Amino acid sequence: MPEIIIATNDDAAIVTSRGAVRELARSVGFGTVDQTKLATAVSEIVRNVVLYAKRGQVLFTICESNAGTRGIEVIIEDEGPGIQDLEIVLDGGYSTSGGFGRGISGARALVDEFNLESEPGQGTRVEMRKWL
Amino acid sequence: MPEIIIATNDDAAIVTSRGAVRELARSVGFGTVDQTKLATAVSEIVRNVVLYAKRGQVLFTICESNAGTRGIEVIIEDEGPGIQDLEIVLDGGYSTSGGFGRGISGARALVDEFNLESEPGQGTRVEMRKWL
Amino acid sequence: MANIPILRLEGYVIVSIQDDLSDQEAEDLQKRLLESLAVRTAHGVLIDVSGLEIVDSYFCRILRDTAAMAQLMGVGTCVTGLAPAVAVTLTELGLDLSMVHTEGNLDRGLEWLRGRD
Amino acid sequence: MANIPILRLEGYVIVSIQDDLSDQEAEDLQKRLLESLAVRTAHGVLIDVSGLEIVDSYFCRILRDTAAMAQLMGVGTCVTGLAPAVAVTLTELGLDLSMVHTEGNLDRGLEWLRGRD
Ligand SMILES: Nc1ncnc2c1ncn2[C@@H]1O[C@H](COP(=O)(O)OP(=O)(O)O)[C@@H](O)[C@H]1O
Ligand SMILES: Nc1ncnc2c1ncn2[C@@H]1O[C@H](COP(=O)(O)OP(=O)(O)O)[C@@H](O)[C@H]1O
Repeated sequence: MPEIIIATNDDAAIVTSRGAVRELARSVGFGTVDQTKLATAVSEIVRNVVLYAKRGQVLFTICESNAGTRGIEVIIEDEGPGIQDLEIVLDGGYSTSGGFGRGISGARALVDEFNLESEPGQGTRVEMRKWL
Repeated sequence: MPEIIIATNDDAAIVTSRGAVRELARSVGFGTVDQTKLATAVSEIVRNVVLYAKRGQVLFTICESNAGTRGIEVIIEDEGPGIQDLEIVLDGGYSTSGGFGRGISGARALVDEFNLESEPGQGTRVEMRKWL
Repeated sequence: MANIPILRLEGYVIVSIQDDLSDQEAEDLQKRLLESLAVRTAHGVLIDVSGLEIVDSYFCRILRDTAAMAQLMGVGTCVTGLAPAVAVTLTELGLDLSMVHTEGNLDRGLEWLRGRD
Repeated sequence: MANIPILRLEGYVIVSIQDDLSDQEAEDLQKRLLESLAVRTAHGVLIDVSGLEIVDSYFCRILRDTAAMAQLMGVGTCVTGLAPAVAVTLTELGLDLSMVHTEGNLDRGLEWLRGRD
């Protein structure tokens, strides 16, 4: 069961989401640098939802690895237009909005596990995990 | 017919009221000093409503004197406990809340016409006018 | 939205108020300002009110109290940029800010604080 | 509530960001900052971000663009107080702030700006 669920429909949801996950990371025991990394990754992916899919949601869960390490799982999903060129987007530097094209590739670099599923016309789902 | 009616039930209403009357005064042609004086007088009297009567309302009207001068009329009224010692309060320096006791006497000095009616147990009504 | 930022420059604490504050917001600011003095010693406090169009008896009291409390903590306060219309109004209101040092703008305020050290 | 104050000190424009801003708020601040440069000439811009815990690609771009636009208006920009965690994160994000001059705190930033005049 997720600790926190946030509807991501606007600008303000980006601020709320990154603030919430930062707090959660702090409470789980993450240091400042990892708190910042996770919160920044969330900021990038939630902004994509607001920008490209208009609405979606983000779920934060405290999780435990098989080895017993604690961590935070983030699931961000929308039912927007989906991503056409997944490979290119994952490589980074590609943007359809005049952005840096660093959102997805950057978020991927900031967490320990990153999973992106997207079906054109169906939506996008990003799963990220960071371990203590 | 008043230009503006504001319910004065909290802190925020003090800010809204003084901002609104300032704008109205500017639009009517009052200079900066008179805008500030009128807005400050309103701030004092509206704070009294919030502080001592909890709720009330303020009405701003653009008016014209018999001589044809334009001005602003402010009516601030509540159905709170009323004021016991009207004379003393009008003289200034008297406060039941540890304030400066300058709210009413000060507001009176800042406008051209000032009228205070108060009935213990019934409420308080302040009428102020400032002419161009 | 955002709290009013409390800046540190040359060991001075600087606050610039550029929007009309509610009583609660003014009180919160006062609290944060005094807390910031407790956390790290400062050589002085500078409160710039050049953006303020209205200072009523409540806010005037906040300014006076803040200066008085800072003084108890050994720190001088300078209020800068009081608008002429505000100064006139305070006088007619019968309010006295003379116990708080005032200067025309931030630069002058900082100069005054530097001169006291 | 309040807009973020834009201070003037020694002819420099100083902004201190101490709370997480939404994209819209960041854009508004950028706009007001650049407008303030147009209204009255300034010798430099100082943006203090020591209170910021997160700088993502959007805000990083705002910082870069602001510095670039100020430069076009003939005014240099210094960003101060970037938290270590933020600096590490920006690097891993693949974002480059090297075109903006950075200093550790407001005092150092002001010194740097003074040195350029
Ligand atoms: N949730 C999403 N729904 C649809 N398209 C998306 C979504 N997220 C990203 N994209 C597409 O992938 C591209 C790259 O995204 P990203 O790496 O975050 O860079 P940027 O947001 O700077 O463009 C975007 O320009 C957009 O076309
Ligand atoms: N609307 C009101 N209803 C009831 N009592 C009031 C009202 N306004 C003022 N008073 C009384 O009059 C006193 C003086 O008011 P004022 O001159 O504004 O000074 P202060 O608010 O600083 O006490 C108050 O302390 C309060 O007892």
